[in-house]
Amino acid sequence: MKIGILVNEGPYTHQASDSAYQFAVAALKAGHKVTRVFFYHDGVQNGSSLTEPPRDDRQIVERWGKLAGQYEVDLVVCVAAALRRGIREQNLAEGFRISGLGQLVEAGIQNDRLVVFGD
Amino acid sequence: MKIGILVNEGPYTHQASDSAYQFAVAALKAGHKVTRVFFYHDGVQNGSSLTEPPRDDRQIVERWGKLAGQYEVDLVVCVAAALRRGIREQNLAEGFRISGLGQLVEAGIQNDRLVVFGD
Amino acid sequence: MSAEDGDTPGVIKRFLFVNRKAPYGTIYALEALEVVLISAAFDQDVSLAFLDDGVYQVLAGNDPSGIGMKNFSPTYRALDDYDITKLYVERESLTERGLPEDGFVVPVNVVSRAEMAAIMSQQDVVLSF
Amino acid sequence: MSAEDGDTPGVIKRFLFVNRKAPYGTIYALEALEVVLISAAFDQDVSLAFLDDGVYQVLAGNDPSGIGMKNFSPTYRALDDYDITKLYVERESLTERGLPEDGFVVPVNVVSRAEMAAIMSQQDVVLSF
Amino acid sequence: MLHTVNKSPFASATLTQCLGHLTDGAAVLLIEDAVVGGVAGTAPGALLAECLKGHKVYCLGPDLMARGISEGRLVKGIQTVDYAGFVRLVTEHDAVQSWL
Amino acid sequence: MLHTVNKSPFASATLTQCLGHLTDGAAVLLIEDAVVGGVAGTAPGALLAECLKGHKVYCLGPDLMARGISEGRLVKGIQTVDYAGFVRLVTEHDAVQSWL
Repeated sequence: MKIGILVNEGPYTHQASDSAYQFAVAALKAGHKVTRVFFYHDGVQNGSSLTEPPRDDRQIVERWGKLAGQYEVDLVVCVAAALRRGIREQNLAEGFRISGLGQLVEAGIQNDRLVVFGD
Repeated sequence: MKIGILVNEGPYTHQASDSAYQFAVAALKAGHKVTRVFFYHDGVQNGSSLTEPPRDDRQIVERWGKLAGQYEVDLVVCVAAALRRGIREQNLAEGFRISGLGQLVEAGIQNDRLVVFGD
Repeated sequence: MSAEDGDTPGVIKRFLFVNRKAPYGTIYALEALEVVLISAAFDQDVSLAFLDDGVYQVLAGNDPSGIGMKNFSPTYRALDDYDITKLYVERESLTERGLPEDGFVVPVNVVSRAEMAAIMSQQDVVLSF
Repeated sequence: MSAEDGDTPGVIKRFLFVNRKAPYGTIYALEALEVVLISAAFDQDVSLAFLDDGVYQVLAGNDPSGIGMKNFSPTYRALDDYDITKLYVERESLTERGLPEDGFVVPVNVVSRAEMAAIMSQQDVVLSF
Repeated sequence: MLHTVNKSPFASATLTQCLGHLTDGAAVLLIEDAVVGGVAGTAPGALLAECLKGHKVYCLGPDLMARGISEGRLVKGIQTVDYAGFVRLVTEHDAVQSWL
Repeated sequence: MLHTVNKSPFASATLTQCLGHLTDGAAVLLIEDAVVGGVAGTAPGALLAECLKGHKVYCLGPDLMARGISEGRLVKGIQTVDYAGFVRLVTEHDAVQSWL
């Protein structure tokens, strides 16, 4: 099956990003395609290249990027939400791209399921 | 009176930052001193120099900086919370400084009141 | 239904935008509305549900000038121009909050909780904010 | 009390850290603990309140390895080294959640809601997360 | 002690939890989304009417206006304040506890 | 429809609100902080026991473990799943509604 994911909260603050990641990994391992993860609201902070959590903690931004590279997952950060929250090309982490909300609607149309994680 | 303020949420997403700002302005107008605003949790995003909200919206980051300049309010962003969330010197807005959690405890000790705004 | 043919022009899915949070306390209401407006360009079957504290979003008379924010209520009026007309407000949510069944900023259909549940169950894509 | 002399060495205020949220679902519990540890350096009169879903923070047996997070329960044990020993857990919050009055990761005082309210009322500075 | 509550009592248990912890002289201030709980004829309104028998209850006017609620619809006895009034309440009470 | 709930029902009205909107064939999955509501002998546990008469209720095991709750304490009938089970539930139902 083709699955799209929407992440509405930033990393570390809320578990939404963790749940979405664990769900995505499990879906990929089960042989499904996770075509796109769309980051909206505070979720855009998942794409910040400047995060530096304690070394013994999970590296949320980095692991999204790795997952995307390994399985060709399209990581899209909403441009409008990102501008409000200080995410731009200059601090966008590897593996992410900035685009419009149309990419979220498209993810709803083109996937068999869209799963939302938020607060 | 000397008043300290703690802001636990980021700008735009939650009203906490707006409430804190309106409260601070009212306190200053009433002749009180707002000695320090401490930004913790997602509140550190109030100090991001890269935010660019729609032009007809309030400019939250900028107005904090202006208030600080006008009334000598110490705007402190928690370093540990900031590192987790991608705020560093390189994207820190004018008027803010990054420091440790001790500054929050100190704000509790040195002020007559500490008012917390969060989610 | 498989989405293998999802990008074929002509695929129409039922999209439901679920609004359950009060406006202004958080940005979810405003940013949800931004997605709804974009969705209009995709010729999908779009519905909006307002229940729980989401009913405050479509009340007439909101005035956030005192908290320094912009009133985004007028934007709901633009939905009609985009042929987004299925706006459902839950009666029980209004009653619990002591709100009448009129006085909305745009025309809405007031439906019972059971009807709202039925509407929800018929969707292909449910977006919650 | 005026704080004009706030930075005079020897000023001791009663600080209460109020914990009302479940751990792991949000970061508040962990980041609250980080402030508490720092506060130890300031020789203040520090208390911690655990009520509502905050009681889950001090339960023994939390294991977040399955969600990829680090267990921060052991950090509560460090509080004793810093002479932070006033940890209050509300009995009514435990009861509502079907939890016993033992099985905590550190020694705590289980108090009634009325006692918790009295403790809260005696503070100079209340930090909520 | 001044207790502030900022969450809608229709969505969150916070108001109820706060009201269970008031002691003599404590007052309650509703801000942000919590102001919707002040409306007469609702379940949280009834809780606040009960609370008013022993405590003062305030509501932040600008937040009421933002959500389209006129003062006349509030439970009788709830006093509306502006931000200057919020500051006054903070200075008049010996400490503030925010229920987040 | 698979309904997911992620907030503690002791803090939030979301679980109650979700349960009021289930139709035939709908299932409920508790994740994140919501898992604490699955414990037998509690108010939300009673709501879920009632729900189980007409619907399947699931609970995400890794989230239970994180909060120190053993499966044995759950309301009888609630099934524990891991993330692979979460994915399976998503594929088995025609759509997912997240109650945030």
